[in-house]
Amino acid sequence: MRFKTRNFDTSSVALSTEDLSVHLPDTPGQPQVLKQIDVTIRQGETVCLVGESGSGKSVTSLAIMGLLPEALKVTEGRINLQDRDLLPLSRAQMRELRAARIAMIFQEPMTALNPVLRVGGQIMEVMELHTQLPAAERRARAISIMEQVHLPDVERVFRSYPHQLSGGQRQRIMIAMALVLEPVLLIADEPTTALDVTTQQQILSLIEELQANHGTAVLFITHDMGVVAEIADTVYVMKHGEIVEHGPVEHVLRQPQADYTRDLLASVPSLSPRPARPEGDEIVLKVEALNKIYGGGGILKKLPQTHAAKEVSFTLTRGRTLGIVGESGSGKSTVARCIMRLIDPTSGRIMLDGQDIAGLSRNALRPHRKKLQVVFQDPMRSLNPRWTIAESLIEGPLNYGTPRSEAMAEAARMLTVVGLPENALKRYPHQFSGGQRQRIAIARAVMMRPDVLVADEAVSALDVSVQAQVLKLLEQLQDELGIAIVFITHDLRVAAQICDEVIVMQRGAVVEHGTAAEVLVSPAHAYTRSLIEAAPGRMWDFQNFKEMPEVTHANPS
Amino acid sequence: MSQAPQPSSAMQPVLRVIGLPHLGIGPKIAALVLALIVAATILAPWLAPHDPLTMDPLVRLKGPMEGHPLGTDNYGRDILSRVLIGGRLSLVIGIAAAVVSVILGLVIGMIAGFFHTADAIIMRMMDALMAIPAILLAIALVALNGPSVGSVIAAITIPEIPRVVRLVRAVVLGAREEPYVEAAIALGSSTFKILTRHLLPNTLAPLIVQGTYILASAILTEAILSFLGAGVSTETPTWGNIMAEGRQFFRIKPDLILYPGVMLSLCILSINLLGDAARDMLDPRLKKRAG
Amino acid sequence: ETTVTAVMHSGLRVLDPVMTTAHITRDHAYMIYDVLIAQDSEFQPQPQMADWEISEDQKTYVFTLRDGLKFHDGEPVTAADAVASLKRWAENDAGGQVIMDRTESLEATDDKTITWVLSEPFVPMLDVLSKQSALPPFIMPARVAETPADEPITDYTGSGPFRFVEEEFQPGVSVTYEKNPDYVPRDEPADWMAGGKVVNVDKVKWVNMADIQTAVNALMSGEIDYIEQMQVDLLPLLEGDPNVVVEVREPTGMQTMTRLNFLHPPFDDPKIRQAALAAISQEPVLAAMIGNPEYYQICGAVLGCGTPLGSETDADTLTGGGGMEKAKALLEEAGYDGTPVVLMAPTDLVALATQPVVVSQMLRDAGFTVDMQPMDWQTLVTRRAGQAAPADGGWNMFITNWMVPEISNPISNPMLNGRGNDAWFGWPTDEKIEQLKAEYIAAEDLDAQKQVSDKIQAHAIENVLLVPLGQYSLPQARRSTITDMINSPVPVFWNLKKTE
Amino acid sequence: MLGYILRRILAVIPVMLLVAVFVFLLLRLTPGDPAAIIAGDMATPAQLERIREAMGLNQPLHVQFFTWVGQLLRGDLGTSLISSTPVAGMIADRMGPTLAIALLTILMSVALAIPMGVIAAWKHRSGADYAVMTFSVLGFSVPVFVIGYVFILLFSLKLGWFPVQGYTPISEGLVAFLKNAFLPALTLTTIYVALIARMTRANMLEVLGEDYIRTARAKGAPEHRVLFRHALRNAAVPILTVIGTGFALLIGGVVVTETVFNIPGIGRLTVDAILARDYPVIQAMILLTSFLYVLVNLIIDLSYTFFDPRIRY
Ligand SMILES: Nc1ncnc2c1ncn2[C@@H]1O[C@H](COP(=O)(O)OP(=O)(O)OP(=O)(O)O)[C@@H](O)[C@H]1O
Ligand SMILES: Nc1ncnc2c1ncn2[C@@H]1O[C@H](COP(=O)(O)OP(=O)(O)OP(=O)(O)O)[C@@H](O)[C@H]1O
Ligand SMILES: [Mg+2]
Ligand SMILES: [Mg+2]
Repeated sequence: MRFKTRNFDTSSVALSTEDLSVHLPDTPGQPQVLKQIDVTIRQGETVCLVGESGSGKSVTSLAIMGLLPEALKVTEGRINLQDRDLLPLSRAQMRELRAARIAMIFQEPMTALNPVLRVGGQIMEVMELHTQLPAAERRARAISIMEQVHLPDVERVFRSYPHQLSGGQRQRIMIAMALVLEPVLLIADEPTTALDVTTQQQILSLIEELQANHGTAVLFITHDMGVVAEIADTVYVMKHGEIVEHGPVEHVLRQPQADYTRDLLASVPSLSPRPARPEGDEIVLKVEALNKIYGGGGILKKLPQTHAAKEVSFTLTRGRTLGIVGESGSGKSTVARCIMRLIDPTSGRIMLDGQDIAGLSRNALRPHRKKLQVVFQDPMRSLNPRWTIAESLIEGPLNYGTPRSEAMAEAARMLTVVGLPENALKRYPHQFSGGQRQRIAIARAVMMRPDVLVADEAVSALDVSVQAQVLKLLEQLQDELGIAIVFITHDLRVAAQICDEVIVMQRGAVVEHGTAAEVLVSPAHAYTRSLIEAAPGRMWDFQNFKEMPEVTHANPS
Repeated sequence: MSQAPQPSSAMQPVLRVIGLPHLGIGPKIAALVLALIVAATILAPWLAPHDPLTMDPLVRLKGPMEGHPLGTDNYGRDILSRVLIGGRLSLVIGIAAAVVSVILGLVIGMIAGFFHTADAIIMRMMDALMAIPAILLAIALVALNGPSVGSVIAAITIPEIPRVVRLVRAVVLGAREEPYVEAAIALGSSTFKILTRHLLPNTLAPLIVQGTYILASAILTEAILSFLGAGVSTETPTWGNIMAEGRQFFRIKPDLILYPGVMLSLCILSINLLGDAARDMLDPRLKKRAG
Repeated sequence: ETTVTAVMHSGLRVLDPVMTTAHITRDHAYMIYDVLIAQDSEFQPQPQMADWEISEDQKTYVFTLRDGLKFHDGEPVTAADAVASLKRWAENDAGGQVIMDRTESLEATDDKTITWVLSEPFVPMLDVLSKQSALPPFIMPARVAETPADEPITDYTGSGPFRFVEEEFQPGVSVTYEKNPDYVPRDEPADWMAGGKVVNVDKVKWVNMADIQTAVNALMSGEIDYIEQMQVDLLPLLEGDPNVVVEVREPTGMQTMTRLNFLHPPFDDPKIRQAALAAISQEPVLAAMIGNPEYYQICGAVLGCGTPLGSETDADTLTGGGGMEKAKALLEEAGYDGTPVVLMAPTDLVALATQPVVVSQMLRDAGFTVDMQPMDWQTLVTRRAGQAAPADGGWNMFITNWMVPEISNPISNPMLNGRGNDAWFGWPTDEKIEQLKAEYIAAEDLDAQKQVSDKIQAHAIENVLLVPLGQYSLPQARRSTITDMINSPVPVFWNLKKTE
Repeated sequence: MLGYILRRILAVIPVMLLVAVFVFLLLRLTPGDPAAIIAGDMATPAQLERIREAMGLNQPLHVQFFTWVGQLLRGDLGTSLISSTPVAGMIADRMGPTLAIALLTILMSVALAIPMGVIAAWKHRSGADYAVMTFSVLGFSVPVFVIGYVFILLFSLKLGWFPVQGYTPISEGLVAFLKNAFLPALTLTTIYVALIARMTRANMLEVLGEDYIRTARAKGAPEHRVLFRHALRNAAVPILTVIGTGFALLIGGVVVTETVFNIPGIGRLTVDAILARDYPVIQAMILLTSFLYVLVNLIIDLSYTFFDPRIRY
């Protein structure tokens, strides 16, 4: 494994924070969210900020942008952008800087894009605000940056609205928006979390390229240690609002000082697939020749149709996990939503415990719902913002007759299982970090003790330690209850750890199908091979702080 | 967590409003004003110095004088007594019209917004309903049932319903695509529960606005109806018909409109302030923003 | 070009003066049609289109058209036109029917001569033909007069001093008349409906304003020239304005009165009817309705005060502040059991909105149970035509207003019809009144008529054929640029001048 | 989408049929007798009967209904019972003023109310917010006629800027039209501003908490752009709904304003026709307004998809 070893001591400082502290002034006890954070990022440097979910990574980045939610206040410290303190700046002065000098990519692509504006327009808007470029030029640059972030079918996407794009596509729009003006500092808050590995790799090299050309400083927030290993010059590790350790990447990965860092690294899942569990004979879910075509519309001229799932078939037996991997926009979520019957499949059969639910009506479906649960990609929106966590958690059990008090007790237990404090029950979704919300969503699904759990990128937003806990939790539940899981992910490490079987999707079709070992170790399809090759940090054995002793999967030749 | 018995979560929003924990000074004054007005109208028979019907046409349109603190109207009836008593029926009609049209509109609107299949039929029926003038409806209803408060409320309410329906439907159309609604479907929540617990709160903000608007306009429409012979008897004082009767004397004795008008405006203003406060309280995100 | 813009008491909708008794249609007809003979300010018939001669036996009337009469389409007015018009009119007019009952022949003996032969003398003949309300006999071209009397005419050609501008007619909104340049006025000075109708303006435009305050504002700002009926309460607004003149045009004014239903309890009992009459005092009714006493008149005369026949016999309680004690006693005596009195109150007509409120209060004070039911005038009109019991959608009582000239003689006054089901709404069966009316017709001169009228008054009050509630006159208001207006009961636009 | 529009336009037919039957029945259920209004107070029962006969009001209901529908199918709206003029012409005459004033009102209301509502939401719970709220509440709790009278007193009689009453069609010049139409439109505007501003505020408050607002700020968008370009469009659907239903209400005619300003519009025509039981006019009026409502509602529904692409038909 080759780490970056560039030295930046001579480069000028792009951004530094000194003693940055953030409080919640209106909350009883005025809890401190950030405690004296000192971070320095030099021109051309990539700083990775890692740490458990809720440790304050996003708050740090928002503080730099001057976009903290009203509830949060910077109580002390300085934020220097090229030696200019940002905190005393007026709103208008800050506005000038944003996007032009410091740009940010947000964590949740679904909610971060304006749902009623075309994405092309949203990209062009940045140029409109900060440059005098003529419209045609703006458009050309938008198209070009969209191509650079490897969006397919750029002309169509340019004209699309966010809801017409897959999660990964949306995130690429966000990235395009942030990069288009070539800022001094780019803050990326988990920008590749929603992306498949190939795209991730492209984006990472894109950022690197930009960095090389323009000396952009990058503050990269992630929990993906593979990514850290690939891109970081310097790593900062955060916990409970504090920096517990920082140093050059190799140093941190080889000789972690803080216990916390060691734990964190030890939780990184291995790329070598675990042995598949025996295949039972009780088929809980069988999908046959599933097709989904999104289509048409348009006031005057018919928009092109998208064949998002093509003849997808698979079977799943009790207690096993099926992974679906594939690049962004390959139709993974579409398959998941069809199985859940949140959308109506265009054709095909979905046999749940022997019964075809593909054509059932809303009401006829209700009894089957309990057996079939889902965790969505987008944690913010899948929780009702007006409901307390408790209400969200007990909704399902109450629906199927569990007494309220029992459900509440179970909810409290479940929260500890997913690693949240019990007092979280009374709070509202907006008061949690992205990862915390996702754990709540998982807890909610598992509360139902389903036969089949569809997890659509359910752990993508989690930091590795929590991810490990959650994966363990799922496994444990699977053992105890025999839940079968359809696990959609683009993280091959996660797939390797959790899946018995894997199917690989590309442009709506299944291109490869086999046990995890077959698919990940000896991939048959070129596309699968390219996926594996793109997995970041695959040469590093994080748990043991050293290079991989041997390659456990076939070297693509 | 305390061991005290928890109120059921359905009650919590209600308790939060009643408990008035975060209310600023505005909503508190509003609550006080509203309480005073309601109390005054309830106690009107005891507070009013005169029978609101007793007249002396020879002492008409007089300014404040002994025995008539606010003067007399065009029949020589005591304005103060009429305004006090007038609040009763006005508030009953206003509140009933607002509540009935909001509730019916809400139910129909949610069904139309949520079920694609029902939408077209319901909305076309609403289009038709919207076209029937309240006056015609009122005259017909009065003819069928005789003049009664019920007929008036029905005549005012029926044309309002389609407007509420449209509003609710518009909100539901947007909200039903939210992933949390899909999550609720996956959790096996009945359609009823999804509508009432997930989608209903989204409609609250616009409904408070529309509801108070209906309340105010019902009180005014009642007067128009009674002057077209299709409302409650003009003998029974209401703020609406006091103002409508006072209309012809606007230039020479504006008090007839002023007093009931002020009462009505205060009522509506208070209800709006309280409605906003209640709504902010029901939306945790806003509570935060407001601090 | 001078245009007079006038706000009349209501919007013009019906254009056929034979079909309706609505005053606005009559006013319209006086603009565009002419009449054979017309009433002057002494209530005397005078020649207008025609002179007349009466035979010795008082049975043959010969009318001779004067020269120069022309319809708006240029055709001369002939006796045949007049005959056709009179015949159509007589089908709908009560007075006309009475004459027709006694007519042997009515025909055009030549182009200019109309000969009307009666089977017996009929003294009020010329009074009926010259009356100015409610259905005067207007002369139309024969082709128009051929329209059946119950179908509306669609051709508005007349021979009057103004022409109807059909393109500018918006029913209920506005109507425009232009001067008829071919009209040849008589030489006599104008006197009420009689005399020379000299037109001194080019155009007259009537606009309808439902809100009297709008009209007042428009008059003050000079956007209109004339308001036919002012609301008395609003007069103070105009008082200080030197450009506006307020005046009472018609001294006789209107009568407001209430009618009881003779068919159903409690008013099928004459004692209870009398109790109701005794309970009512006119002054509060008029005060609430009009306000300023200058514009109302307490008047107990069934045939109106200020008319040749009006008499106030036996109306002391009405005019003297009511007889509450008497009313209570009468109720007691009649054993009134609290049967509710259904009083229909039309709320959409300003002129009728206040009286029921005051009257019901007085009846309640006397011990009546009153169920005052508000409704629109149309509902009232429909309901009052039904003879059902009050509990089944019928009624006991309602209030309406009349122009005094319309009710000033016993034949034309609808209240004084005692022929049961054929009588006016309320349906009294009253042979005595019929007998008295026959006496009146037979009376040979005014004195004799007056004597009979006195008896009619006493009887009408005793049997409570109506309860007169008093008389009032709504003043008119005009810009001071409008001069020489004729103060006739019918607002007319000839003779007046508009200065700049 | 085109199919949807077509279906919606076709849906006019059953809606109108429904309205036609309903109104017809409703009218015949209400007491009233056009003959009586034509003949006046002195008419005798026999005379009324003859007029009713001549007008065909004595025919059985279904015969009357089918005669009317037959006429309609031939494109004939009938003749007013009262004034014997063709209904189509009457309505055409009266539609102009109502439409023109309705449009002007909505234009002025939207121009005023949207900024007011946006500012109130932006400065949530500030003085500006309360000011907008108070103004709005006064706007809809003060009777329209009071507002109208006050404007006339002030702008016409005191300042002499506008005539006190009347209507001039646009065809006689925009200035002349505006002179007459401005005050009535302003009067109605106070009501609609109130409603629209409040609705805008309520919905903007929801939207301003969303993540994409933060994104917009992160782009360095100035506040007005954040508010009007990013937030307002997301709040648009319910606002459009009140604007649309408000407009629908206005083209039904607003009797009080038409009365106070003496405007020969649809509102008075309808009320007059109802009070006179002029059946052909009422029937035609309601059919026409229901047709317009269906049209306006269609436009509102289509505009949803324009403002919120997630809504599809
Ligand atoms: N608006 C808010 N109100 C109150 N507390 C908040 C708010 N936003 C964040 N917090 C709290 O601040 C802490 C830090 O949150 P932050 O979003 O920075 O976490 P994070 O490190 O980005 O986590 P993740 O990896 O899950 O995104 C958390 O404990 C969270 O609950
Ligand atoms: N509502 C929709 N209307 C039209 N096209 C859609 C819609 N939803 C998704 N698509 C298209 O369908 C394709 C598959 O989308 P899907 O969300 O299933 O991808 P995915 O595999 O889940 O991607 P990711 O990993 O990025 O979430 C994409 O090309 C997307 O643009
Ligand atoms: Mg975060
Ligand atoms: Mg997806």
